Amino acid sequence: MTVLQIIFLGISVIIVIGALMTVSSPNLVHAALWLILALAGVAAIFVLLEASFLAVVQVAVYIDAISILIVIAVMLTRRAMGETERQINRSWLLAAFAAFMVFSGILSLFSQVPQLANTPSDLVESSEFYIQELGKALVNVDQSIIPFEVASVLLLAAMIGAIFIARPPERAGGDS
Amino acid sequence: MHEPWIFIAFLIPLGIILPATAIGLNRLLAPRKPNPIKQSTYECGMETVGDTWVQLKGQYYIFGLIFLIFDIEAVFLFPWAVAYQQLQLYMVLEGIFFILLLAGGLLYAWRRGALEWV
Amino acid sequence: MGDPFTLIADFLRDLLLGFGLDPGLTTAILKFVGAAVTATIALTLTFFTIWLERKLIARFQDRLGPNRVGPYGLFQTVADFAKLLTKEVLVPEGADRSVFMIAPLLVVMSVVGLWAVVPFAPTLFGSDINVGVLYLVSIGSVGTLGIMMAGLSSNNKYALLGAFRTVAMMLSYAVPMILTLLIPTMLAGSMGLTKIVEAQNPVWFVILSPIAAFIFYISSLAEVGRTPFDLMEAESEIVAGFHIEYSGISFGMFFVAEFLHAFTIAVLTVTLFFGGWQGPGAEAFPILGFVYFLIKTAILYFVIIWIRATFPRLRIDTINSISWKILTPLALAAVIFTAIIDKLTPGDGWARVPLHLAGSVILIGLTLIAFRAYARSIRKQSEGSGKSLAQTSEAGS
Amino acid sequence: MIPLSWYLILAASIFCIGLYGVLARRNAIAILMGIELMLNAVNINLVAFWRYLTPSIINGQVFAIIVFAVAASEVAVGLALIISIYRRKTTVAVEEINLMKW
Repeated sequence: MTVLQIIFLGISVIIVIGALMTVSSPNLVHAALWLILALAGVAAIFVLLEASFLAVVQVAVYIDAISILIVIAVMLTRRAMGETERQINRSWLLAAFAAFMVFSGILSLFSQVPQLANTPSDLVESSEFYIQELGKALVNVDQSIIPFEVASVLLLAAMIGAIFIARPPERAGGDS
Repeated sequence: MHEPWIFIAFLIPLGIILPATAIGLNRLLAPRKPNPIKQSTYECGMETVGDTWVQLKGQYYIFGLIFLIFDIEAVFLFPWAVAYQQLQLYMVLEGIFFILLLAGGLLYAWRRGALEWV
Repeated sequence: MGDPFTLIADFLRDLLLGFGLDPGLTTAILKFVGAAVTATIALTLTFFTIWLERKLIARFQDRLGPNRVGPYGLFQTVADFAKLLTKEVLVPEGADRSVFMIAPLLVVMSVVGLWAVVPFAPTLFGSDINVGVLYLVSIGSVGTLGIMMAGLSSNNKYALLGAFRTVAMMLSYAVPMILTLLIPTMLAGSMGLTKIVEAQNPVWFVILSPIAAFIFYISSLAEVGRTPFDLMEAESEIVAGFHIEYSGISFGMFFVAEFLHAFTIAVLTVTLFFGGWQGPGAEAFPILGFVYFLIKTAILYFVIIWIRATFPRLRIDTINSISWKILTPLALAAVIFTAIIDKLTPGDGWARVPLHLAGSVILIGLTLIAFRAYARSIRKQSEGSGKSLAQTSEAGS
Repeated sequence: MIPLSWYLILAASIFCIGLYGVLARRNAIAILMGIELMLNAVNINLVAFWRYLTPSIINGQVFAIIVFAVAASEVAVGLALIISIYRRKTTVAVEEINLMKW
């Protein structure tokens, strides 16, 4: 066991606990906070994978923006479902079984991946280089320019659509 | 390349542990005599009325939403900015086109009155 | 002689290696010592900055300020800390106990974490990660989460309202802040803070893009919630905001975080826009660079206190309007201007200053024209409908 | 060093926990949280494959960023829909939202 392996196992335990509490906690605010813990663990995993840019982006996007949005939405809809109400539906056993079957299915697929026991080769370039490459790839006509511009259209559509949907109905005259 | 992160991996837990130590010291030093009056909700001496979970206004969601979209935009633009010195002019213009589309979104929100705090 | 930092680090490293320790372990121990020193210095510094701020504010208001404990009242904060330490921490009834206790820790963590990447001198920095700028954004915003947790767990409707108002404000101001951070990144060609400081060798970025520096400074002030933006503790409206139910040292932690964050803003603005440790002779003698850094930081910190002593609190709708309708469009325009101008002007150093400055002047001029047109439309509206000016401006644009 | 399989197992377990959340929870927001977990599992896989198999081609990270954008749009629109439904029907339980069923 090397130090890196121990760190990886520690982070994995945190992520899995966070994920399990997210799906099982009856209090939705707590579920959101556990989700944040799991997502922070994923950021640490990105650091281990030497994708430092994605690690900080994970924190900036998921922890600072998405999870806060989720908590706001929980607060806005808090009156609809109290903690006392059933949080899981009738077929939850079936759901657990399905999830377990998918998990074992994925595990059984691993035997077909030849590089499974690979350990990473050292990155040849400086870490600065990879961010520059990423930036160039995003605007290069031969590489990912289409996803880049499509993403901007997608974000624009999401923003317009979400504002359109989420605005309070006019007749109600404000719901503060 | 993990090396610069070691410092951060130490500093962030320390940032939690040091204040936690202060709070732990407080546990040792401070008196603890809770009573119902002391623990009641503080509203400058008034009795609290109604449920704590007041209905918040939907405007909070709109602000969070626009913030989220701009956050993602920044994620796309930061690698572009890092590579900026090595880009051709047309590549820079593509980035600017990206910004302008999002600015259009902001303009839409403004026009719809979604930025008003009423 | 001029570089005590490397000297100390090398001495410690040799000492540990002399004990026969593994080199990897030695690095880890050194990093740990560095982190512990950084965190301790940062938190101890607040004792001083709180005293300084109280003293300065008092002078601004023609008072004496703390002057009883120690020379010039220097130990006033220590006494306050001792008092807070021996006060009972109350947990209100119906509060979410664990979340309630974790919230202040997160807020402190987010501020202390910012210090990890700041280069204080050419040879004195915690860690030189290549994504420093985004790291600042992401760690700094974790404080928002802490405030939200404080409000959610207090079981008090004013705490909840205060927390959500603060969160709305912080989210609003994070947008222009992130956008302006693109400008130093673009000019330096890197997100690492040491590289950004090095890229400011002849010309500071504040000269190339004064608008960006201004927006960054203002929006980080709003992130902390200093006085023109101190909605979170608008005691006339929402009792005391998100920390209403906190007492004793738990409250003290919010207090520490706020004051340390105010100082950290000065540190970050100096690093990103005012050349960091740059100055004559700084590269040869790192300790000189550290002195320059401290002087610049002290000046900017003084300006923060000055602003606090001068401006009254803004109204919540005005605050959010400033961010969305002025700072964000301005930041977008500044990014576009800088991107185009810097591509068109070849050359380094002072050669690219005139065009950049011209761009800034044009942008400021356009902003002023837009303000003028807006003010005129408001005036026309009020004349047309016969309403008073105050009523129309309250109704919004 | 950590073998690739460790990352894949971690990602698979997060994915399946998220899947359970999506299938079993009644609250629509909790379902969205499950989806977020699943997307994160996918991201771990993408980055792990980039790091272990093709570190010289940056496309793995480009994919991951696109996943971020998709996740953000999905959360933004999804939560807006949930809030809108809550306003009209005062419910966030998915089996009570059956307006489009017939």
